[in-house]
Amino acid sequence: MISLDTLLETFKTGSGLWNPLVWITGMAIAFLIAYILRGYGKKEYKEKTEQTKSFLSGNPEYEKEKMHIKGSNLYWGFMESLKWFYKIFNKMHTGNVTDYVLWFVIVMGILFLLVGVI
Amino acid sequence: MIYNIPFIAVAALVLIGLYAVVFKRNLIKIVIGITLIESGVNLFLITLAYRQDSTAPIWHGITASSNNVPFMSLPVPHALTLTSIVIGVAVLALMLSLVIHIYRHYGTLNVNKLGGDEE
Amino acid sequence: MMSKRTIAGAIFFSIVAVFLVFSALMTHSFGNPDETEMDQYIIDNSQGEVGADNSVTGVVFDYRGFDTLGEATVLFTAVAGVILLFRRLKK
Amino acid sequence: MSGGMSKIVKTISNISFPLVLIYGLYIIAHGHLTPGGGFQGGAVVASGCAMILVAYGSIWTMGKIKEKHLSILESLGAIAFIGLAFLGLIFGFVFFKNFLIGEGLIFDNPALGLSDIYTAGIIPLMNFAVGLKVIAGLFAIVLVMAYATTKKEAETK
Amino acid sequence: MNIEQILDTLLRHSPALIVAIPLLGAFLTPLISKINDKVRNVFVILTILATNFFIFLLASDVFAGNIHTYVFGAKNLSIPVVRILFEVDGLSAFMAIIAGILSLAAVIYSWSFMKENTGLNKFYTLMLLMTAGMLGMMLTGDMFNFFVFLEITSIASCALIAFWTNKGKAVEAGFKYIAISAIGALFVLFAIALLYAQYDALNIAVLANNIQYTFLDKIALVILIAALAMKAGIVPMHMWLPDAYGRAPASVTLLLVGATQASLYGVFRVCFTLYGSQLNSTLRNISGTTITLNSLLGTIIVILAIVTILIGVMMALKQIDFKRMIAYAAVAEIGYMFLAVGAGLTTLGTAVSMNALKGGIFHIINDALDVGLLFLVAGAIYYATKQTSLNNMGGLARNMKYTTVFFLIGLLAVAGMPPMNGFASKILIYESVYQVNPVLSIVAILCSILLLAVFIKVFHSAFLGPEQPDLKDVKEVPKSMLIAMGLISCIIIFFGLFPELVVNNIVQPAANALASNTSYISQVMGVI
Repeated sequence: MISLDTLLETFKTGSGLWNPLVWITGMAIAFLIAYILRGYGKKEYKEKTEQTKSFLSGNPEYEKEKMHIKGSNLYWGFMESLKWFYKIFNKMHTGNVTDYVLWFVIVMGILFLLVGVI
Repeated sequence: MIYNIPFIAVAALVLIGLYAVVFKRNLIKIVIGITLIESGVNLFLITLAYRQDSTAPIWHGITASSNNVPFMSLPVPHALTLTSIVIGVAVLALMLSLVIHIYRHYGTLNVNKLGGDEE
Repeated sequence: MMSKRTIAGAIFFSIVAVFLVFSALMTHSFGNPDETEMDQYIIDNSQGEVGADNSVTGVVFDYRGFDTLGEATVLFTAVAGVILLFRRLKK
Repeated sequence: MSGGMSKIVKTISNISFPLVLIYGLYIIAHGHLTPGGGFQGGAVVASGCAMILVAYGSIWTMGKIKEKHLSILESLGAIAFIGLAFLGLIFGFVFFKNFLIGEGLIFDNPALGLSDIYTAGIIPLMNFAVGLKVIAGLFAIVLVMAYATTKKEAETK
Repeated sequence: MNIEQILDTLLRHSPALIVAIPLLGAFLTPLISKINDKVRNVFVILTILATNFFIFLLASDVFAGNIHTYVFGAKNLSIPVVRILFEVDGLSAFMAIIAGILSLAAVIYSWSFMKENTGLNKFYTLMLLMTAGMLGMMLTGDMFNFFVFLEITSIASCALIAFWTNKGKAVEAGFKYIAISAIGALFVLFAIALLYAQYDALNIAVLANNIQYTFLDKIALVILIAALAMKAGIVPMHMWLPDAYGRAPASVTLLLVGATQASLYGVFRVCFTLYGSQLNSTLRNISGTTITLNSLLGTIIVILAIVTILIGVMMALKQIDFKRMIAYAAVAEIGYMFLAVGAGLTTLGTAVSMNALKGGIFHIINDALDVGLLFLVAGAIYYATKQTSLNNMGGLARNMKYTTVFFLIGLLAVAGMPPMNGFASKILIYESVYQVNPVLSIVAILCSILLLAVFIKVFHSAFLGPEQPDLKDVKEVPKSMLIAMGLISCIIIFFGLFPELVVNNIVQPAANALASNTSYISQVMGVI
């Protein structure tokens, strides 16, 4: 079964730099640093003052349920900048069996040309 | 070359079936196309089994030791064809029952009028 | 005016057609295949080994019996599938 | 089709059904000697049952036999088939071994004088198992599909 | 007869029993389910457990280095090979392990997931049949037998995809799947017939021994690769995959992942074993540079893989249906395996190639586990909220704590973040592909980052945020679903913590089996 040195083997970097202990300790240190910085910030933080209220550039604050960003609104800018790409590929994805088979025929033809001619 | 007409018939059957699947819009015609491809492949297997002036591979009333043993065609492609025919029946039954369900839901058999996959 | 889809389909379909017909022409001439080792073995020995006069049945149920099991399974699967699709949805 | 067809069709199918049945069973039983076998004979018998279904209508037939009985029958045939394969594992020490041939159990036994009978060992048994399976399976498919469609028509009427 | 002999006998017969036991269970299920439902579920789970026992028994011996062959109907194989062989080498055993784990998780999961539905007897029958079909595809050594099991898998999975027949889209997805897989399987059979016409053999080892790469072999190779790649969901033939994955019940989707990878296994088997003897043959010289078959095939596969990764990730980013999004992510993940194996094929016989093959094969099991876990989480959310669109979700982390944890594990694993198994295999892929062509590696890394973005989107919009008014009374899912998800996440974390162990003991034999087919052939044909 699994002996101890084989377990230790896995901590050495084999093919691929991969050492779980290094990663886990690194994450722990990062969390520690973040906690310390947070401690610094906490001194200037006063309860029940204007600081705690959220400020929507003067507009009234919505109630909680409305504040949730829906899935389709995420990455809006990304989608907007890649409109041309998505226009092409939405046209490609017609949920249509015959088109699926046509794509199969196209790939088969290209492969025939590549493999058969070369 | 000229003896290969059966193989060319096989290619023609497969291509007709593929044409029906790619260019027809009716679900029933698509199913027919798939069965055409299947019968083309079965015809290919059977034509592979044939040998010039050979009989069916059945030892009726003779044994390997007896004289005038007939020249027999290949038995394995027959078995493969039998298997693939039964498989074709199974696939056909399932496809047709799905077509019935699709007709119940959408009231049409035209591929373009179905729901598609984009919401 | 043909649509873009029709044109692309026609082009690649004809390419596939050309290659399939070529493969049909390149196959061994119809009726006389090359020396068949496996099939000749089955033809010669099926009666003695399997005891079936019908060599095809010998292949189907003995030499390639596992295929037949799979084939029966395919039919079983299809029946189960059809009964599943036409089941009553309410309990 | 829900109400069945005319009296002529019913009578003719009544007459010809036993012949179809016997022919199919003949094909199944002689599978190892003549062209045919479990699948072919089963298909013949199933087509006979389909003839009865067309003649009498699917609702009448469904009243006679339910598809769940047919599926039980079919799984029995499948279990018999795979059970024979497992028996080969037990008696012949190989899965799918034709354990009645060349093992000197019953056939190929010169002492019994049965050595030159071409009984094909377990192949007839497998033929019967597959035949039962194919009869039940194909008839179940046809019955269920026909019943579903006719029920739909009855609802629309 | 002591335990040693019993184990030895079981080991000798295990290749047949691995397929025969699920088949027998499937045939018995209609009779068992007459008793009552609980007995049926227990029976199905016990069947899968017995299958898994034989799988691990066989794998433990195959990974020790010896290939198992099992002849159906004869004590020992004879030349010419007239009977059906099962030939189990490292790759087959590796894939069989994946199928076993997935089927076990799927059956446990569906105990409570499918409780409310009717027709469960047929459902469990088809699950067992699908498992048997996958295992047969992975273990068989006979081309026609491969086709038969391919059909079993496709028919069973088609009927399961259309399980919810009251939804039109599910039925439509089922029809698309059966049409696609029927055409693919028929072309596979056509290619098999082409091979049979020339070499009068159906056994893979025999075919691989005397394959010549004539014109008909070229046709057969193209048809096999195209048809099996379509079944494996390679862009641009991937479009059936989101429909099928998105509409099927979650436990069926888990098995579909395994079926897809069985087709992937078929592609690898054809490229590396069936045509393995001809891979080094020079096709032609173009201005001094010689084009060999492996470089040509490898280039084709790598190009397909890059397109697959890009389009899979980009399409996943814009989906708002949870399961469709995961399905597109699964397409991208399949592209990673294709990328690594194609890179290994272009540089066959070098150290880089071995690393690439190891990465690709290791990624197969990782992808199966990660994507499977995510699909189970999606099914759990559907079970709890009856919603699939991300727009109607929000704040689920409050009521579904365990599910959230499992989703986080799957998220990190799919995106290749340490300390999960996805990282361990992806860094192998990056390193080895970088030495083939740096651009490929860069594209792969960028797409991996986008994949993380995809699931961050899911995490934010489904689990975080304020509690939605209509999701106030959401409960945590029942135990069996949690058990299934926990089983998979335990394996994920174990693979992530001890990757070297897995790579050395499980992946290495599979990579060796891919790298050279001489042992596969000589097992049947005797020493060449």
